[in-house]
Amino acid sequence: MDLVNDPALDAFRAEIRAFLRANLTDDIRRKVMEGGYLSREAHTRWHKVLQKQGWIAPAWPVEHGGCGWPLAKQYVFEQEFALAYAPRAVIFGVEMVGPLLIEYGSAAQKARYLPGILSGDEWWCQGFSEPGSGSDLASLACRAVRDGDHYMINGTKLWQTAATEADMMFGLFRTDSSGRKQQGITVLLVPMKSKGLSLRPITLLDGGQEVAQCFFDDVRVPVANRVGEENQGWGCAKFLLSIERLGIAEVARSSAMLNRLKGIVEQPDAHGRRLADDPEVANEIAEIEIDLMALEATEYCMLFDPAAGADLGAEASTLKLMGTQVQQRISAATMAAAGPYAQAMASGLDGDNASRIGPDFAEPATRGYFNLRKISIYGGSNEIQKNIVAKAVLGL
Amino acid sequence: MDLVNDPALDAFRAEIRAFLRANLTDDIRRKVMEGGYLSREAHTRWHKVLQKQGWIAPAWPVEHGGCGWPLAKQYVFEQEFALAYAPRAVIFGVEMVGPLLIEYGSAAQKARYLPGILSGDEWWCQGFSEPGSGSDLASLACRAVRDGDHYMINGTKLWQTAATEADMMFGLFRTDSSGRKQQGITVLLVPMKSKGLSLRPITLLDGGQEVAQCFFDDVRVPVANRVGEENQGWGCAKFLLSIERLGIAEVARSSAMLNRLKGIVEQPDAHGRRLADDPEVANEIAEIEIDLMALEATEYCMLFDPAAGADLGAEASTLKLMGTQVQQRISAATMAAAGPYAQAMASGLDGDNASRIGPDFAEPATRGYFNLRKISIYGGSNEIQKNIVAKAVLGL
Amino acid sequence: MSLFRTDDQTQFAESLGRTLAGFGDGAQRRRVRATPAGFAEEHWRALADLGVLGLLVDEAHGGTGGTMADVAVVMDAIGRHLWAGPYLATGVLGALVLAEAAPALRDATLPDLVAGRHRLAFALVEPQARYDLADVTTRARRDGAGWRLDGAKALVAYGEAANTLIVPARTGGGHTEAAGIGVFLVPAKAAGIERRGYGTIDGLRACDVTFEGVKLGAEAAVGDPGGGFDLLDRVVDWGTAALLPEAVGAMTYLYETTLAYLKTRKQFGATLGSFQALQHRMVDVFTQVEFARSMAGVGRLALDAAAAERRREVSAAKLYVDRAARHVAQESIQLHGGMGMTDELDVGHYAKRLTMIGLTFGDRGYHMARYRAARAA
Amino acid sequence: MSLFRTDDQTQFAESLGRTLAGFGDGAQRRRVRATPAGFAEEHWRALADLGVLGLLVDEAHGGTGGTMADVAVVMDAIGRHLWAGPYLATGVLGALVLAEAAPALRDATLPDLVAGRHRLAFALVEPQARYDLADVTTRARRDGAGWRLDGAKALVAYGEAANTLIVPARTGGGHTEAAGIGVFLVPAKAAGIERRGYGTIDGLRACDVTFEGVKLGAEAAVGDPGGGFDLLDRVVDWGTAALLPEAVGAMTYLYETTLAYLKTRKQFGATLGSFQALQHRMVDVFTQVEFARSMAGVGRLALDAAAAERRREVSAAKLYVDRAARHVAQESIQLHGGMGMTDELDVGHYAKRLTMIGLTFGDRGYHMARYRAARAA
Repeated sequence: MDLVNDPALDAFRAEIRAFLRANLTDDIRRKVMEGGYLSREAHTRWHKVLQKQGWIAPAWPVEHGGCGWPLAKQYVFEQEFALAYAPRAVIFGVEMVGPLLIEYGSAAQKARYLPGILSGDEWWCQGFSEPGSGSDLASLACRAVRDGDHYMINGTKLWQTAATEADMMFGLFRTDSSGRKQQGITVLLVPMKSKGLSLRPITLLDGGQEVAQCFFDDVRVPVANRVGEENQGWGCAKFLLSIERLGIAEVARSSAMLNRLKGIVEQPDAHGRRLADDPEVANEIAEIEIDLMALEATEYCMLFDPAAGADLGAEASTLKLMGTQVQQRISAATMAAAGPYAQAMASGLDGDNASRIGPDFAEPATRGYFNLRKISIYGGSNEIQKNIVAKAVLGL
Repeated sequence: MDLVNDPALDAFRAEIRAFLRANLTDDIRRKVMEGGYLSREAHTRWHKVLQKQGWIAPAWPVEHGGCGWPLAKQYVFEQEFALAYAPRAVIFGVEMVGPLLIEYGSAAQKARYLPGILSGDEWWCQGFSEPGSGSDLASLACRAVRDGDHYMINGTKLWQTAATEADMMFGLFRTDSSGRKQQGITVLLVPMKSKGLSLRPITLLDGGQEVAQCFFDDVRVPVANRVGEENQGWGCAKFLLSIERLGIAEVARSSAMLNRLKGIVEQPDAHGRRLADDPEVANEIAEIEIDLMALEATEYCMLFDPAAGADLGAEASTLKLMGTQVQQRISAATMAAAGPYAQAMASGLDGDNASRIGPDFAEPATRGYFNLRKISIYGGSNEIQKNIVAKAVLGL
Repeated sequence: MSLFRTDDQTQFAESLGRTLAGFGDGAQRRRVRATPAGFAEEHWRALADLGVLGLLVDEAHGGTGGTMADVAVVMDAIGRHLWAGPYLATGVLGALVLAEAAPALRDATLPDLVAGRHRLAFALVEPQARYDLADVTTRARRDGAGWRLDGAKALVAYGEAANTLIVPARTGGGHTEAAGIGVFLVPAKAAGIERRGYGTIDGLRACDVTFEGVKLGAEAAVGDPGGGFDLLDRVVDWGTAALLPEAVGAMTYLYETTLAYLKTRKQFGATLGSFQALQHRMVDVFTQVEFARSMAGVGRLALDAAAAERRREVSAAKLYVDRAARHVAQESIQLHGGMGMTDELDVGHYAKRLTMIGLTFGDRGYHMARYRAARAA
Repeated sequence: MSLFRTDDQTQFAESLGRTLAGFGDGAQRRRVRATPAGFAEEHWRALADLGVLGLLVDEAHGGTGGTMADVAVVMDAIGRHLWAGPYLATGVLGALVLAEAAPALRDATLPDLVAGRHRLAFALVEPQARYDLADVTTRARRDGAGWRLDGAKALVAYGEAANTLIVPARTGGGHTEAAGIGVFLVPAKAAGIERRGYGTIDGLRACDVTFEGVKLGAEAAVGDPGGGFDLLDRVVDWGTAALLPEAVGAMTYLYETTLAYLKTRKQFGATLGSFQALQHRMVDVFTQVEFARSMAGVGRLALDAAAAERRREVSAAKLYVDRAARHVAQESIQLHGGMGMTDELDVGHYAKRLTMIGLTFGDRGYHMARYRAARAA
């Protein structure tokens, strides 16, 4: 299936492939393939390679240091990276803070923050969810009170990915409680080293600590760190959520994970038997493959239909719904391929092969299965996505 | 799997089997097996055979002409009848009107109506649903106004099974609209020949006309035909609905249909190939079989757990949910077994073999598939059953 | 070809929609389908006038030299309006086969086909064969310069209304071998042919056909009379790819109709559409329809690919669309409640058609095996 | 045996529940499981004092001569409280195998087992074997009157804490043949045995074991040393049937905990439990748990049946319970939202255990094949 039927892009695709072949190191490639946690060191190393190539921010306009590529080129770029198990650029800076500041930021904010994102020297985390505000994001209560030329923040944020590594947070804070809950929300950029800001790393099911809770105790942030107007932050949030939906189908990543699974089941065992010859295993993989074809085609239609508008509508929520299903299904099939060895968990989270029990893929497969339960919960749970479609698309 | 592990019942089981072998004629057996419509003539013929044997009303007390059997005996009886493709007694009289009158009827009503049910000479239909009151039964609006020693009925009832064949209807009518909708409902017994009562048979998806709409235009019914007190009919309705849930899992009927399917897929074709050797077909049948085992065991537990009360609680709704799934799944697999021939529809609804295209089972299988869509809608849709469980069992 | 409609195709779809809507409401269209022919001659002519029959015919033979993307517009409209008639076997399969037929036959027939004066039917199914294209026992034997045909075919859609039958027949080889199969164009009124017609559950008209010593000229064989399996396989893939937009059209109707019902039908003092459990199920229906729509496009694009890729992707698309169709059909009935069970509502009729598309040109088991085989190839 | 608990069993379950609850809250129990032994000696003794170890041991050897229905009460309680320890291999499989062992060994060991002084582990899995019971490459060779054992086993639960290992080994036949397999009772500290321990994702303790020239007495072989496959098959069925109530217990915990969460957690100004879509999904969870409970009973009852029926019904029960367990585990995490993903909540730990039960003693593919084979037998 070759949907991007544009000879002009073939050369570009070849260029990316050559670049990845030459530059992507095995340690990073393998970590991504196994769904493991990439260290900040490895992330930064990769970032510098991309930066040298000028490929940090495919979607940003050229005048802000991005590639300024049209959508089709971004699509191919993302596809090739995923298929090669290349890491994304550090996600929140390039994909969220950059577009946010380019759209809503002051000239000073752009000048101050965009270079650090492009260089990879400044890491960002998101500050949206709170203990009482998960699905119902607009009910957030973490309070920022204006005090002269500062805001004083008190409260807590929950589920901040990479918070322990981040230098800055872009967060939504409650600046007014008198009106509708969507009103009275403000975007602030908070240095993670701020006095009064403390973190509690949260261990997840797979044993990793990719998220944390952030506590704000009289944290002072200059008014200059406000993005947009006071109490107008909900618009920014919606803008960011709509960005977050782009690529949320994770088609190419899923293709790569499925390729890996096919490699695993095609390995003959000691008796020459292959799991791939089990009709149920073969059918399951075929079904996933077909679901993925449908996902890819639908994503393609939504992105490139000339009859549709420039922005992805709420229909894109269906991409997340189906995308998470596919990813979780691949992870379940990969774990199942490990058979009894799925249970063994000898190595630490960053352990190397030497300490693994059973086939190499088994342990990451099991961790991956449990880790990926998150994707139907985070970023707007699948239930919330259905509510969105029901309301915005179906008019219910 | 032999759950009824009681030697005392073995003799009883043998007796039923012998009786069915001796008395169940092939035409009736085949009709039931294929899910076809039994004519009133055939129904009555079978009823008389059962009546002679004294087996019309297994659950009724002996003093009212029933068998007065304990639950375990009724269970075995129902099981053997289903496995042999024997028809049920005409359903509404024996299973609903009888218990209703025994519980709520006056002595005169019992004397007048029970004999006709036992003899099979008087057929009943149910008058519950209305065009505007399906899932929300208590909102029914068909009005009965007291006028001296009569009620005058105006309005309409919908989805009355066997209404065109019935002599009497037991219905719920609105006698008061001032209070809560559950109040102000009254049970009346309405002769179908009443002046002002007319019928519109409704053709269903499979081409049959098993249901009808009933129009009431100044239909006069004597007050003596009221069961229980005026405005107290909702209690009767709930009593009847709880009866209707017993046996609603249709375990034995499903077992019989599954046996039939297994027979079909094990038939070799012209080249000696058997569908049963297709791993997907074999897996599908195995899965249905296993689901059915679970259904049977769960029904058995709910019926016979000595720690539970005498009445089936709202948990029984789960039997309907899973039971309808199993039946619909068997019907889908049977239709699929017909392959391209599932499409052919040469004969009429009561057509005989001679006019069928393709294998004998194909046409009834397709009709059955579409007809059985009803079982997750009628008698309280599966959505309503889930609401019931959520509220009554889960406390949500 | 692309996944997207051109502006011309969008306009074409609109005029088609108007024409099909003009054939009457659901009940009126059902009455037409229940006639012995199964369709109305004047409707056929109206469609021919719109140019639907010449889409796959080159301009030299009076057609417009279009693509399957144009056919998809027609099939989608047919699905939406639940129209039934001999379009698929005439305008799609017939055009395809005739283009490869003996030149004299081709040149004589195609212009009539385009004009609506010549209909074809596809006599594919044999009683014992299920979906196996290589299971052909109908025999074509050399008979002088021509052929002699003996055998039986079943479930030939609109076979009674056809002027020509497309008939795969065995000229050699064992009876489930791919080698030794030829594709023949058989005049429907030739001596020795008997047709026995009947209706189908989804409102089509079909017939069983027997051939007894039917004499055919040499030109009846399309291409290599012993190596026609690839042609047959390709024709069926085109037919399959054409059924998918029909399914998507029918699903779109069901989605829209069911959504409208949820918005108006009240129970418990509120519209059904206000109940969250039903909202989420309706979102699933919407999602299935949209994904099936893309996947029908994938199946269509695959027709231009090499055989293994074509087989793999057409089968993938059929599997996906069939599953979605089954789901949407079942949910549409269920969400309509009792009304969904009635013959008078259109819902059930669309559901039946969708269910039967799932059993036409291969069911799940068939296409899953074919998909896996093509992937391994 | 019946599907229903006796009053005695209900009381037994209550005192078990109190004892297990006394082992601490989720975090405390996890700390115990993370120790090198994977369980606490004093908890083991507390359970032994309750009589759980002697349920399947006859009275002559100090047991109570109970049935698998009694064991099911224990396993259900273990599942509910997510307790982990060497109970299954000791109190169930060990008791079963020892009852058929050489009389002297049996008589010497069983009383210690009942008293909690002797633990067993089941060294079933071989690295290459997946779930195939006949795929045994560990070799037992005649060595004088006794045996010499060489080979390797993997994923031996609580093998480090065991006094005796139950070891299937090949005495003859090709290496996936059922014939030529013996079941051996091997002193865990015998010379030539090495054990390498590790934790499991579901909080158990396991080890890999290698045997190098391990010398065993004649009494080590249980029954016919070349015809032990049936014993092995039966032992695994007992083990499987015992896992099912553990799964049901864990599912019951998840159901209750998730339901309580839905009743308290608020979003959009209402409890989650007031949203109909979540209500309906919770009804599905409830249904799955109740049906799995019945099906676990079916698996248990089948242990007394003839081999083909036992195999068929134990595999059916495993298939059913595993599917339900997977569903309940996934839904419990999903309905808890972000909290369900955390290590600090018990939910995820129950989910992991349920998921791993699904991969113990055979997964879906294995049991589906076994079910179909047993049905055909």
